[in-house]
Amino acid sequence: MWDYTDKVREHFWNPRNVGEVENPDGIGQVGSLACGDALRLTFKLDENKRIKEAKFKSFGCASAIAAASVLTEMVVGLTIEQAEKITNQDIAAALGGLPEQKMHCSVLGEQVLEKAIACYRGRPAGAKEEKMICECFSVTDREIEKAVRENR
Amino acid sequence: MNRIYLDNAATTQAAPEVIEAIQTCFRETYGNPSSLHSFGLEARGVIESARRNIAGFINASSDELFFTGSGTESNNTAIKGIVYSLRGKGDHIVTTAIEHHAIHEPLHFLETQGLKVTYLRNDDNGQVDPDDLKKAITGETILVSVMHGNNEIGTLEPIKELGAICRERGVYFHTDAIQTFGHIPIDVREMNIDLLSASAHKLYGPKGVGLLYIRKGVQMTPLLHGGGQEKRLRASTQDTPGIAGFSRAVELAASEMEKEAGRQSRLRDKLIAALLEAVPESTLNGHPKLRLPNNVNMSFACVEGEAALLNLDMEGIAVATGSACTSTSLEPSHVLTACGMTHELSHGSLRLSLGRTTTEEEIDQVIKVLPPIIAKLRAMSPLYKKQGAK
Amino acid sequence: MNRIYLDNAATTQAAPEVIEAIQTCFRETYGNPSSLHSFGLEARGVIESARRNIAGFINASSDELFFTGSGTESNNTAIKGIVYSLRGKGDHIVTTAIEHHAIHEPLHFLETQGLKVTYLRNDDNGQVDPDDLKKAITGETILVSVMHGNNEIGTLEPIKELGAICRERGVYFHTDAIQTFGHIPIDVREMNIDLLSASAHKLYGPKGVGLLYIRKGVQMTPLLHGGGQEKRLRASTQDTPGIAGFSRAVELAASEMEKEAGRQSRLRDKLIAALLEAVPESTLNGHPKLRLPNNVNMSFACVEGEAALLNLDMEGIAVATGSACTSTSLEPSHVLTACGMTHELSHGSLRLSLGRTTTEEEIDQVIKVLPPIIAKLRAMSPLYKKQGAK
Ligand SMILES: Cc1ncc(COP(=O)(O)O)c(C=O)c1O
Ligand SMILES: Cc1ncc(COP(=O)(O)O)c(C=O)c1O
Ligand code: FES
Ligand code: FES
Repeated sequence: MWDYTDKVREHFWNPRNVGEVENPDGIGQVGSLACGDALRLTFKLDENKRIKEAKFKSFGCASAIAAASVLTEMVVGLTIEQAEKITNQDIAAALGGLPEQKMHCSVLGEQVLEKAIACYRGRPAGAKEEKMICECFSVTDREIEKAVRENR
Repeated sequence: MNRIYLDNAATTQAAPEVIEAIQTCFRETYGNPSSLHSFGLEARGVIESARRNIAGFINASSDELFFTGSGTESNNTAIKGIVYSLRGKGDHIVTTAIEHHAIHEPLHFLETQGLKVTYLRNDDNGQVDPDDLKKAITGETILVSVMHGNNEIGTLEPIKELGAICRERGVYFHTDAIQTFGHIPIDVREMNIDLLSASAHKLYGPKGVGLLYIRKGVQMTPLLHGGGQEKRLRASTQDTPGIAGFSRAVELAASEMEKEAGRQSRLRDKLIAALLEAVPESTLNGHPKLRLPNNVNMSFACVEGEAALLNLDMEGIAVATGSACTSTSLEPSHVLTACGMTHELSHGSLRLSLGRTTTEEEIDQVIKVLPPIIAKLRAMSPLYKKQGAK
Repeated sequence: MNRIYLDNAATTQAAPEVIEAIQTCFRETYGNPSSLHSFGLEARGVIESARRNIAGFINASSDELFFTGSGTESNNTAIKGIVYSLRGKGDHIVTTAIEHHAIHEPLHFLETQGLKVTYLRNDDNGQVDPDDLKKAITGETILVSVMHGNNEIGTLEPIKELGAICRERGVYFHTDAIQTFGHIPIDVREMNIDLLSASAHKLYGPKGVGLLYIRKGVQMTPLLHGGGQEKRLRASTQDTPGIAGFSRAVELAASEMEKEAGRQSRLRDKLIAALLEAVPESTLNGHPKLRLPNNVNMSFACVEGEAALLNLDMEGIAVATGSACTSTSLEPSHVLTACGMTHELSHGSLRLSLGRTTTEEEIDQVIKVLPPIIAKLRAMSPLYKKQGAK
């Protein structure tokens, strides 16, 4: 099993920026094939095209919650180009490290950010994308079930 | 903060009487039980009286009882011991989909060596169908292993009936009784059991002491080879203090079991009813009636188990979960999956297992604390909002 | 009567500090170390700090240390684990003629499955010749196992040199250090050891707790399959109190070992000299110098060991004849036989093994009591009379 750093605990117990940004400029949602969890990120830019606000929702373990929480803090004030450079290693480092078995939870963070940025670049965000995002997750969900079946 | 321990299925706190017995033995009976001198004689006396006591508890005779170093070792010894000794006669074992890893893993190991294993399907409540067992047994079958009570969902299996089928077909029958031993009655003769595993730390005894009941006449290859202890079936200097503690734990169980099973079942049912009522989209896992007196296992949709567990821990309440995120393999509980549960629901499963010291006040506290935690986590969950909106 | 315990090679009495540590752990740290909640976290803390402490004691790193349920289990795990994992590479093991049953018996079991074993000859003092090892290793050899100190005659083997040979030949080297661990210094790096077994109850720790050191990079198949404990190498709920006790025992050993080895060697040599002097036709078994600090093993011609043992027991003095484990079988010690001893002499062998609490007064008492017992038994012996008449 694993033991968490104080930073992970702190973010898990007092997660920052839980919820959804209103009228987001970017939306991303991912599911983890490894453990079957889901993470959703929404963000909004200010007039200088810097991230003004970011929020998350998570159906995941303590690491996933902490990773998302710290990510929403890390991206604020960054340009899209800067935010894009954030890797899961950066996220884990910001948490003082993650147990090896939980590194993939920080990968969720990196992926969700990628998705949200792609969404921002691809088309203006809106209610439609939100629906599509969910459909997309159910695809992932099916993939998970397939993976589980194959692993039996 | 007064902490509330509701993880007695994982392990129990040794009873004060057990600690006392261990302590006394450490101080006074420290000889090696294999030694010829009086220190050895005294140690042997402690072990043999423990053996008689524990054998009597399950209606075995004392030469059918072997002490081991853990429940896992008992299971490994039973499975590998029968396979190595009967390999000439057949290469097939029947078990169920919801056994503990300490049964599945030795079987997987033996499968790499050519053993064939049939995993019986369990119904959604976790029970196996005796008819399925009848169909699964072939001329090649050398052993059937079905657990008495499941450690995750608490479901009890129809051991006596399964044992009778095996007896009739001339196949050895093993049961992993690690969750039931000391909690509900066991009679190895009446229940047609050939081999049975138990582990002391699940009944307020010490960790690191297990037992294997082997019906007289059953031949098997040892797992630990070495000295002549335990009639050559299990070499190693015996853990006299641990065995003395196990024996004391069994004495306590013998005197309290019936009363405790009643008391804990009542608290269990109260907790289940209250949570089903207070938390929307919650379900009970395992059999509604035929379950361990101390086991509550519930799923809360769209909530991740580890997050719920850690939130409860913050409130001083210790529970377990079958979530994939907490297993080192990142797979959801094979037990919940085998009972037909979706990935999503098994993710949000919590097991609360009561014990001898669990009080009604503690249960009330859980009933108060758990629902808001679930609500808080659902508010964070990207899945729940959607469902709520439906 | 104040009893004198001189069977510390069979087992030791747990030190008061060890009992205290176990007790505290039972009371306070009772969670399952695999559990995620704080009870589990605390138990994990106890185990990992024990692991670091004990690893440091033999210059290993803590991820190379695995807790088991006995010395026998450690030996079985090492031998079977290497054989099952390297069976594709070769089918030959080298060991010595005087290993403990917990090495010989797993090997005999594997021999029935096609393994080939070379048993190196030991000289009359019990030592193996490194040149013999060099000759015995073939392209098929996958493991060499030589004990560090012999449990019967106390002889120490040239582990560092043997290990170097194995390292050079690319063969894994295991040592059964169950008699030496905590008694004389061990440095697994300096001594070229790949695998090492120890057992807590031989160093004033609890029974039922062992350890296996496995050098990083050595791959092996587990013996106990099940849950993910001990990095999947040894499934079973860990015995937290036992491990805490083991750790305390190692702390005590670390601080007292040097002093105690000196003190016990002095008493040992005094006892040997006095008995050789007082009892005609008595001989020392094992190496005169390279021996365990606490081991005295002597043969008294024409005296039967058990009779001598029971006479001493009557006087409150506990000793062994051969090893405790062999006492149930009626064959003479395979160790003494391997060292070239006649049947007759090995029959009359006594092992007196000193411990931390052994006093000079106790040794004086033995020197006073033993010679008349030998004389009395010889007066009864039809063999001795003849010899005496010569
Ligand atoms: C049903 C069952 N089988 C086997 C085991 C393994 O027992 P132990 O951890 O004592 O080796 C457990 C508990 O962990 C269990 O609940
Ligand atoms: C050299 C040696 N190896 C192995 C063992 C077996 O250890 P245990 O009885 O703790 O399993 C012993 C002691 O009995 C021993 O002295
Ligand atoms: S995960 Fe891709 S949109 Fe839902
Ligand atoms: S989200 Fe499943 S392990 Fe972290």
